[in-house]
Amino acid sequence: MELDVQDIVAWIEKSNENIQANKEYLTTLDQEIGDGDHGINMARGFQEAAAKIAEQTYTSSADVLKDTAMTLMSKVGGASGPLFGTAFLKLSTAANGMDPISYETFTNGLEEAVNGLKQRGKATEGEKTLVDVWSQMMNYFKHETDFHAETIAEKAKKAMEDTKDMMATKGRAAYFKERSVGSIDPGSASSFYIFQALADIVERRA
Amino acid sequence: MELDVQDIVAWIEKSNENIQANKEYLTTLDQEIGDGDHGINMARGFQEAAAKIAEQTYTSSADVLKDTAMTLMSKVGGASGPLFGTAFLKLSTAANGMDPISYETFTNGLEEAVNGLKQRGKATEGEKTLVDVWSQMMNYFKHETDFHAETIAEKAKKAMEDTKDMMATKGRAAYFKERSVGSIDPGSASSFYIFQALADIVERRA
Amino acid sequence: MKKIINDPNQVVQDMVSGMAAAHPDELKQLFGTTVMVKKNAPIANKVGIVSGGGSGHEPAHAGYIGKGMIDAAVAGEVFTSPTPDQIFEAIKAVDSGAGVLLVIKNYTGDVLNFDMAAELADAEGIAVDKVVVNDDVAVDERVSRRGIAGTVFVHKMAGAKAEQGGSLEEVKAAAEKTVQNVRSMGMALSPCTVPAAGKPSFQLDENEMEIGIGIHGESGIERKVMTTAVDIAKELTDKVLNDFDFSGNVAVMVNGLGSTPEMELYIVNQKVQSILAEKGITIYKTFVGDYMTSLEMAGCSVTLLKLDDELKQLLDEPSQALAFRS
Amino acid sequence: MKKIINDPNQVVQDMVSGMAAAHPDELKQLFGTTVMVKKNAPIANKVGIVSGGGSGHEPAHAGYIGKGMIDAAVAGEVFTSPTPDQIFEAIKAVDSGAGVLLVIKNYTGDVLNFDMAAELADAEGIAVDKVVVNDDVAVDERVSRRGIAGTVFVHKMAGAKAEQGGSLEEVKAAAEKTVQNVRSMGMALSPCTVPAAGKPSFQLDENEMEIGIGIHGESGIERKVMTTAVDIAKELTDKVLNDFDFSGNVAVMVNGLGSTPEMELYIVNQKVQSILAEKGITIYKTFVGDYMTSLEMAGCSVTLLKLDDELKQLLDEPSQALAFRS
Ligand SMILES: Nc1ncnc2c1ncn2[C@@H]1O[C@H](COP(=O)(O)OP(=O)(O)O)[C@@H](O)[C@H]1O
Ligand SMILES: Nc1ncnc2c1ncn2[C@@H]1O[C@H](COP(=O)(O)OP(=O)(O)O)[C@@H](O)[C@H]1O
Ligand SMILES: [Mg+2]
Ligand SMILES: [Mg+2]
Ligand SMILES: [Mg+2]
Ligand SMILES: [Mg+2]
Repeated sequence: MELDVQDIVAWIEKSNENIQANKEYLTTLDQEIGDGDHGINMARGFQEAAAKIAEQTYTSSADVLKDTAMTLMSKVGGASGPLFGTAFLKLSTAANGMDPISYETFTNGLEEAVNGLKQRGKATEGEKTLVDVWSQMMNYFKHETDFHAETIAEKAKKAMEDTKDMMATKGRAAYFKERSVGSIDPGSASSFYIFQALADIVERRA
Repeated sequence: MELDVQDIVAWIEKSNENIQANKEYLTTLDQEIGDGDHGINMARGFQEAAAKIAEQTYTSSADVLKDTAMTLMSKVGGASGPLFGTAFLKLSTAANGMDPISYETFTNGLEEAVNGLKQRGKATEGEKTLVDVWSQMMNYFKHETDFHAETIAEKAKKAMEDTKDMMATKGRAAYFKERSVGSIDPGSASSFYIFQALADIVERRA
Repeated sequence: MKKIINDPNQVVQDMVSGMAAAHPDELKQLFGTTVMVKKNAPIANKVGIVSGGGSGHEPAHAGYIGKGMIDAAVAGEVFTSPTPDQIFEAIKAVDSGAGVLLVIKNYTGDVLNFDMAAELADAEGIAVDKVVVNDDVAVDERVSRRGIAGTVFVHKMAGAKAEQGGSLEEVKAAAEKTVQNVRSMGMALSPCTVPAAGKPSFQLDENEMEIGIGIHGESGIERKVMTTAVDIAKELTDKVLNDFDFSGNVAVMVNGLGSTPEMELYIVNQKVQSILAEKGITIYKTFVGDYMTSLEMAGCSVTLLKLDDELKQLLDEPSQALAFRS
Repeated sequence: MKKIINDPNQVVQDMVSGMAAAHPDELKQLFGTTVMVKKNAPIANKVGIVSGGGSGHEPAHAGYIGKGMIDAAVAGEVFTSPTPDQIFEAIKAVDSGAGVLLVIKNYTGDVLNFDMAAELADAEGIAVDKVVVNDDVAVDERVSRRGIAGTVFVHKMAGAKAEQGGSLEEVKAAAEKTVQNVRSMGMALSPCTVPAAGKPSFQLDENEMEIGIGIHGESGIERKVMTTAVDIAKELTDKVLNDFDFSGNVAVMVNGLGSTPEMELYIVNQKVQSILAEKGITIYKTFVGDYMTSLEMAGCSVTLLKLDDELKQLLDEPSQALAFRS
């Protein structure tokens, strides 16, 4: 299966829907082990990204992903703005001139995204950050050969839930030390909604 | 009946006891139609006055009353400090060289006190201030010929309660206008406790 | 009641010593009193200015001590006028022979206690005069209006005039002109708790606000349904504008009552400025911050001061007071 | 949630325009941004200083703009680091060719966004450097310590050095020396509410306090039973003293988190000063007030800065920032 420009546009739209629907929940998660702005930040950023994309007609997936990246970068703020911005920028670079996007291209993009996130955030797996979701998804994508809606959503959910038992060593949650154990990482939850949106697009496509 | 120096000392002590016992109530009254410090102010002032008087042996009632006046003046603050200070200062002046204090001397003192209060406070009867209690008490004293414990207490209580239906036109309570109706004036309540203490002394004497 | 204090009955003493310890180059505490005096007072040939009132209005009043503003501040108990003996000590400490002006807020207690202190000073041959600040338009009758945030401008103008070498009469005239030209109106979102009382002075529901609040934790003139910053700014500003003709130049003060974030004060200011602009009133200078507070009360007040050339010039004079630098 | 605001999502925009309206002689807002810049920036031959962070810390950061302090402040959403594009605009607005120093508080978000802005500036050939403030001893590991009230001293020292004509390297060195010598510790009595979130970040009982609080409404390192000002001052000061050798001269800051009455801050200061006196540490200067806040949070922090001759001299230089006059 391949994803065309319309699918990528739909992905961003659906991601926005998921984030908006779970804005309060994300904020609650961030109140537990952060400063309580994550839902607000992500909702503001994705709203703007979706609006920006709705304004235009795209012929290249890379452009959609780049506009998303730049909008997140300039509208989200906080730790998550530059991080999600980086992830989508890397996806965009990988997609450049590759329309429609093959499974392999998408997987390459994911790998670049994970590298970018780790570099920006100076974080690695197991530190209870969104890296945990993106990295597990990359591993999963690498071991498969095609998009499977149901397992994408399942895997992302599991990766998010796995952060619950971790102790944070990066970001604000790290100030809480042991007390950070038992809460889901907010950035991982947003990441889950993004992959859940992807799963939806894949399903619709199938 | 006459009041000697020991009676006057006992009066101040008993006034202090009454004020301390009703400190919170006085503050609550002042929270309704003032700034909520009246009980605190009066308790601080009378505590100091009683302490000052306990330190010394007096041979003149005027001195007891003067020390009370000066202590109230320098320790109470607010509107009530200078007012109660003035009242006791006038009582002291009237008592000067008149030990033991006759009913007539006391009544003269009360009259001077009321004049002093009216002058200082630029207030008259019916403005829902302590003037209402002191003035009614003066009138009552003028129509009697000797101290009567029970009626002193009754009259003072009634004078205090009469302030409930008045609308304040002086002091902080005046800001509340119509809304000041329905609450007892805090300064009148303290004044009642002072006359109630006097009644107790008279009773003990009898 | 949750407060960072030791003994509720010692808060004023503790505050005053903490303040003296913090600013040894600017302030000194008069021994055995809660009077704070400018370090180098009395200043030869300068009229001394004494202000004060209950505590709980910080930075008022000691924060306004400094070159170009006041010389001494008398701190009463929380929300309680200070006593005549303490005020008298302040007067003596700042009198250089040029006389002393008392800046009094129009509360029975303040007026009575300052008046008695003035009588004591008089008896000792010190020239004293006074102005009574009554800027609060929440109260209808001018004679019973409270002194609130406008007092800060009175400190500023009197202080500048005194610094310029004005006589007691001239300093009083500048202060009096300020009193005549300043109006304020306040509102609150929440009450405050006097430490020794231990409980808040009144209760407000989540959707209520008090309009026409003073600065002593008392409830206001009217209870209303909570609304937006724009509506609040409009209500306060209109009330002030309706009371006096402010056409020409004004100084604006958006004052926080204690726990209102500066963010909210600036949001209010945005609307205040646009209302004044619409009316063609020229804003000469704006002050936004906590200038005259009520402990931890949430809320704000809007003050306008109409400026003529003299007041403009006095406003522009430098001030080195801790809470009012210009 | 009870706040004097209009739209919870517009508080930063509203605040910034209210601020620009209040101080037209001192500040200008960069068109279409929430960046506030010194009116006459860039100053020829002077290193520019850009600070910023989430909003809700007022007077930080725009209150520190002024001669002798910083040149621009970037206001993010409430408690949210500002974005690289806005920071980049600030850098461009203050660069006179002498280079720009970024003062960053050590939060992932701030570091990431300022770093990206620095990369953008680099690409345009602007010389930029940075210091990362990490004064909060509540966090054990130095590398992950937050930047809190100590940031104000970093603004002061860097600003004074830049005003003296220091090169970017020298300005950075002064800022870095300040970072190395400053430590803070905070506590809270009550949480605060981010307007867009609508509910408080955590709950505290009437007899509880949070020790080791940051400035973003997050809960602290430890929850304890509420105690006296003396105990609180001791706990905060001891923690700071145990982290670093402050023998010699220090500057002290007792900072309010937003709704703590100045009275309480001075009461805390009283004890802080006596602890330092006992240890033979000399207090060169003391600052008491709301310098780095968390909206309407109640609580305070204690900051100590060890001073050598250079830092003393930089501290003494005049500052005309609205929230820090000296
Ligand atoms: N160093 C880091 N590396 C990767 N991800 C991080 C890092 N720090 C924080 N995050 C992610 O960012 C999320 C928090 O985002 P957000 O609340 O929007 O920003 P902030 O923490 O600045 O308030 C965390 O839940 C975590 O997933
Ligand atoms: N002008 C006045 N004349 C006479 N009594 C007054 C006047 N103003 C106030 N009072 C009395 O003072 C009382 C308030 O005292 P208190 O609460 O101690 O002072 P404050 O009003 O300054 O807080 C009132 O209840 C009233 O009885
Ligand atoms: Mg967050
Ligand atoms: Mg009272
Ligand atoms: Mg009072
Ligand atoms: Mg944040």
